[in-house]
Amino acid sequence: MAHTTTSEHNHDAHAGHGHHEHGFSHPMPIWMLFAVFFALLFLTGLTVFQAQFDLGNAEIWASLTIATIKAALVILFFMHLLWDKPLNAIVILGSLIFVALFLGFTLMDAEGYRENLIYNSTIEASQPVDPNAPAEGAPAVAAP
Amino acid sequence: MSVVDRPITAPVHSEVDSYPEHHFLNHSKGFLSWALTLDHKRIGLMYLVGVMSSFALGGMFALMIRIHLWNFKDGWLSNQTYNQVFTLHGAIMVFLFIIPSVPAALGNFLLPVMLGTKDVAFPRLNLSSFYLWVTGLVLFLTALSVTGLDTGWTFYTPYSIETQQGGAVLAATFGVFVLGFSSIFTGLNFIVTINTMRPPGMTWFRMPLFLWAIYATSIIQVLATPVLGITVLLLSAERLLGIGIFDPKLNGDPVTFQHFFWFYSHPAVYIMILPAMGIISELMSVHCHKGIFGYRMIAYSSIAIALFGFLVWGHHMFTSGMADVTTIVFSALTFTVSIPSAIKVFNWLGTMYQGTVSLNTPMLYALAFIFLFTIGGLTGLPLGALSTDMHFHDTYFVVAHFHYVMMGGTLVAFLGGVFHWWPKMTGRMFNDKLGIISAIIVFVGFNLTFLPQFVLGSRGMPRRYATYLPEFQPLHQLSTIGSITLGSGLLLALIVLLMSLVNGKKAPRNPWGGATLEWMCSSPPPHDNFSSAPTVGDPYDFSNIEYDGRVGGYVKRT
Amino acid sequence: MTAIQENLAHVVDDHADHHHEHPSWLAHHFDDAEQQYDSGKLGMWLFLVTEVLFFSGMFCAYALYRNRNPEVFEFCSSFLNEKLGAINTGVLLFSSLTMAWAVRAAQLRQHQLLVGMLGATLGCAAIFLGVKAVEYSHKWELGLLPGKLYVAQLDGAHGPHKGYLEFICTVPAIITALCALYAIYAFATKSLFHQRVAGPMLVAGLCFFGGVGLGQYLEAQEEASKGHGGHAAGHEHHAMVDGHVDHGSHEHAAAPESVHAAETKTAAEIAASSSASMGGSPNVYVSPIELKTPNADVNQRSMAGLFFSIYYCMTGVHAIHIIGGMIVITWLIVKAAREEFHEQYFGPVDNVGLYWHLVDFIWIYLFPLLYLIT
Amino acid sequence: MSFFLADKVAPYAWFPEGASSFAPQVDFLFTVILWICIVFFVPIVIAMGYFMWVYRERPGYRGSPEALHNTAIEITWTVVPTIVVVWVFWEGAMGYLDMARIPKGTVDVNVTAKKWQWAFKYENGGEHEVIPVENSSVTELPLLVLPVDRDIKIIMRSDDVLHSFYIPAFRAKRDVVPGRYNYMWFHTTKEGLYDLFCTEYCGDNHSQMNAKVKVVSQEEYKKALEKAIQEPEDPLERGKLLYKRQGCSTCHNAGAEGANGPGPSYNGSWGKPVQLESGSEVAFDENYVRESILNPQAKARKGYGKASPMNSYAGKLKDDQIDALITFIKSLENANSATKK
Repeated sequence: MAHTTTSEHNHDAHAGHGHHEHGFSHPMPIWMLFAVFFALLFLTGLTVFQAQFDLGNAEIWASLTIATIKAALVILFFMHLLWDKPLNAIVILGSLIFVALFLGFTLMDAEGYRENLIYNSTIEASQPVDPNAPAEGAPAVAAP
Repeated sequence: MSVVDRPITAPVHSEVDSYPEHHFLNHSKGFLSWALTLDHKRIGLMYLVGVMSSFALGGMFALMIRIHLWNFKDGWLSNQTYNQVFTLHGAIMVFLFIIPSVPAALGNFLLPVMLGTKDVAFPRLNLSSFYLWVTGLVLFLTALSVTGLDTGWTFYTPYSIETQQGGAVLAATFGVFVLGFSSIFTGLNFIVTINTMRPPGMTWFRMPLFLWAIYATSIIQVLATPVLGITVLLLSAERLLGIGIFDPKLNGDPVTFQHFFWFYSHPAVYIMILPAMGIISELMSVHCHKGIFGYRMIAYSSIAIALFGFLVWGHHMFTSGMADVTTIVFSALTFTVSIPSAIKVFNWLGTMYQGTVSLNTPMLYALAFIFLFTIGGLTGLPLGALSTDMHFHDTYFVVAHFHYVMMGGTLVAFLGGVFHWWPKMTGRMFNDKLGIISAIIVFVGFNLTFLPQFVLGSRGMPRRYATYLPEFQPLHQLSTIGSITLGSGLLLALIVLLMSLVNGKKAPRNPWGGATLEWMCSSPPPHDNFSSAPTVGDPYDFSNIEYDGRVGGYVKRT
Repeated sequence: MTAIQENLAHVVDDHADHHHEHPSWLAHHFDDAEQQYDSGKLGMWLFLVTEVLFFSGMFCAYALYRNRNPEVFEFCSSFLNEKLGAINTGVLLFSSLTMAWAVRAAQLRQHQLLVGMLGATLGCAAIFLGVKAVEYSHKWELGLLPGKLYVAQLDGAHGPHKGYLEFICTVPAIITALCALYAIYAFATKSLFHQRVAGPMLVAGLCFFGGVGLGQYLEAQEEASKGHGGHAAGHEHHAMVDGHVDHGSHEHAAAPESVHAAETKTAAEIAASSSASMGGSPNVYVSPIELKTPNADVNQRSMAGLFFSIYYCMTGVHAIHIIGGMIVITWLIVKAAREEFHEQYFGPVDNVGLYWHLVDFIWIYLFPLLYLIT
Repeated sequence: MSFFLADKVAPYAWFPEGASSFAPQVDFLFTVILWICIVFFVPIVIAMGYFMWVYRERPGYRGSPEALHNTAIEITWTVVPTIVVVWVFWEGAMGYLDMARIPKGTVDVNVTAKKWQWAFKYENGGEHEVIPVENSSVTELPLLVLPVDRDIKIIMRSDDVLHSFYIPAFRAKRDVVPGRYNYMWFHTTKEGLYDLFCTEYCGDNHSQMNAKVKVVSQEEYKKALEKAIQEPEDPLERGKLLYKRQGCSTCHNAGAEGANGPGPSYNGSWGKPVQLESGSEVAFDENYVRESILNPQAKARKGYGKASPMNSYAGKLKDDQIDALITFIKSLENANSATKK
């Protein structure tokens, strides 16, 4: 965290970076861009292929795993996080912790009271809707 | 610490050595030079005027509530109007006043100066977040004037889906959405500024604690506010299209809305209180002329509060029928957040120990803060404990509790901060005696207003009631009297500040004896803050700072 | 996004008492190019954090309701054309490639290539939206609308609505026409700058309609192959178009359905049972029957409607992000056409790139979660 | 120490009288917490006042800047509060588990909340009665009768928005959430008449959505149950009773009673033509009333089409009950319609 940017910092200090002719820029080799792109295409194909089989509960985890691999490729290479400052990696990965907290607690709770739910299943069956009716308010019901 | 020769009253001085000829206020003239300014100080001042006006508006609604509740029935407002008034009081106070108050107004003005930079990292983003705030204000005023918003500031579904005040709900939710982005951009700006723009010598642990607090606040703003954004967006879609995600009639789950809402709105409580704590840390050390006690503990506890603050939102939902496991986990986590807050209070007391306490207006507000915030914090204990919360939930006990924290905490600290930095911001000294009187009236009025509400709540008086049982009437009347006292104290404080602009003495560079960087530049500061790069030292080293009668303020002995 | 704009603030303030020369692309309050670049980049990452949390709300709603009513999600997912989804995924991935390449071009001062790569990204975005327009309009025609607007097959008398696609295409058509006029102007004046800007914009406008054509072709193919083959999605459409479903006599409606359903997978069976249980004279209010299990009745507003609410929210907000991305990419093209970027100053390209990859990132999750439920 | 003090302080100084088995637990914990608060708060304030005074800025005094850090004391004031709050959490959670775990063999009561009316249904299908109240913003409230010394289970659902079921004397509260059942229980310990509040904001008349709870001996409870299923023979009386029991009075004004709520008044309506939302006119007669009860939106009266929606009573009322209501409304033929504001 203790990263300081200072004015005395000149570009020669970056000589060890490997691309000193570009200062702080880090151009990606073209072959790498294409390699990542084709890997992503392959994984897309894989996930479509995988979806043809009924894996039951495992299905969601399989597709999420593939999606996560794809996402990791995009983040690490296309977004060049691999060469970025560690702080930026901490920032984005840290946010995922908070997403996990949010989803985790909310879903944990929703599961907990699931058995108390009342499903309104037949409401439409008895109340035909006018498809042209504009979308506003609850169905108007008046007192006699 | 050499204040031997100093008079106890506010500094009296005829000549001011450092009053600058050119400063940010007269740097350029005309309406557009303010409206299109990229200068963080001007943006901060515009925010200050804005949030104070919103506070006045919200405060008027508060007085309307209290006057209505003088009688247990047949108050001067109809039930419907009463509901709209308390909704607007809450919504305006939370979204337009407290959340932007310290970070956007004082933070904007002070952060770059305290840090020793020319400006925040993204000045245009800064200006645009101010205009987002203005847009939010306009939307709220629309909600207020077109129809009346009557959902409570929490917009709980399905009431907010069903209420007849649909236009108001849409305007207000969109306003909240816009204000959310204003808040996010401010936070983002501050994080980047602190991370990348610290000048040489300004290490993390040389930062004033106010900046630590702002940094912690900004983390919450960036992480939590987007969830509010999507929540109100989904609520608008619910109203416009009937998407049903929160609507039980369409098998949506209204309790989910509460999870979404509080995932933001609980951390938002820390958006409100953390910067206030930062102000108090500054005020305590400057006005005790002594380094802050336990600097690192205070800094770490700010970050700890920011992070723990994300784990406890469920305590707003203890009675909603959450699953038992979730309830108990949230209760346990809720208590974790009390520890860092307690540490801060003890550290502030430690700062006073063996200090040299100047009892001036900002300091009195700071002391009032400690008193009120301690009550607010301690009364959180029976609300965090599950079995007692079953009794107190949604009663006046909760109302009193969060007013002690939000108003006794944030507002009082905000006022202390405004008084403290007023000379820096405007270049004028205010009348300290009148300021002290205002602090005392505010303190008395505040306690008179909200102490009776603890008793009301524990005796079972539910909140958001337009009429109530006759047996509660005496306590309600006491509270109403208190609120009028409180209101007049606040009015006096405003008058003191405004009077200083008219006939206040010109302020010295360092009227209180602070050691942080903002006191090193002139009052008011020049356009780009520092004419030469400031030397960064320990922000709480007062050993070289002495009072100089000739300049009417403190100077650094070299 | 705005963070980036800050980054290239050409702030020329009247108080120019700097110790060293500030180039025009370096904002006055930054010490050097790297500080400016780092600030902009950190700002962008923080903005992406807010985006992630913003979307997390919708993912949370998705997880919650999918967990609660998995069969609804299975049933409804069959209405989504996974071929279109897969093609759109490919298009977005390709646009990510061109965007990443654009960053490289900016760093290497390859100005012409940079304009080309940004143009390609813009074009891909337009194709994506074109395909999306076909998907949306097709669903609206079927009455597959969010929440309480959901009318698919609930009411047999309700015939198919047409013309949504034309409606959606109006605005892109106008924009494309304006781009064409601009292009004519650019080539008439022989201004290299204007040609560099107008070219990609016109191509992008045309790409949108390319996307629409592609979408329609694939959608028609899907119908042809499944329309009479008993697939749930195809069948729904079939029933709607022919208007066979009569709400007065639900058994009549249910019978042909179950014939089809028998040949297909679970989703269709659920659909059949749903129609079968839809009953009661429409004029008499029947008080809600409380069901402990939601399984009985899937094709109705409070069940399928919820899926489509989530579908439209997620893809809609994503599409808004695409449109926002297109606007900033256009702005980048203008700057690139002026040859403003170099190895000291490529922050805007880099940061828009980060944003664009995030949009891709979100879609990588949306595609399997919405289209590929079995 | 705290245990000792908890017994000594006036037990219910802060609280309404406790009448359920939860009350002692909650009151005990609160009293202890109160003392913890005092133990923390008073020294803080004393220290603050003391420092303010002895270290005040004055001529000839100079503070000492040394005390900036003290590891031992900082650890102490971190650890001690931690231990305290862990204990408070534990007590609170145990008490909560007691409230959450519903025992077997309870007396069940079905509670339905709607804007702005509580409806109680006893195990035998009987419904609550309504009692007049004085010195209040309402004239009458529904009465829930419960037996003393029994475990009571409350089964709650809401017809419209969130409500919350709160009896201060029982220290018991639970939100009533539409779309799901929520449950709560308590053990009654003391006979008496107690207040019941709605504590989740639910709209205009939220503050009047109250009820009374009467805890009676078991014999009296049996009698009350029997009475609850009885309806008077006389159709007019029966209609009048149903008017209150079914919640019509929340929205419709009748005679001098009922709310000037969102629904049109019954006074003086009978026999007169009714302007409909659709623009046509129908007579206000038996057929119209019956249809409006069973299918309220079919012939919405002009000006009330978008007002608070009324739910259908189909399946909730028997035929002869509807007849009784018709008789009642008919009896208001000549009532003064000016009572409606």
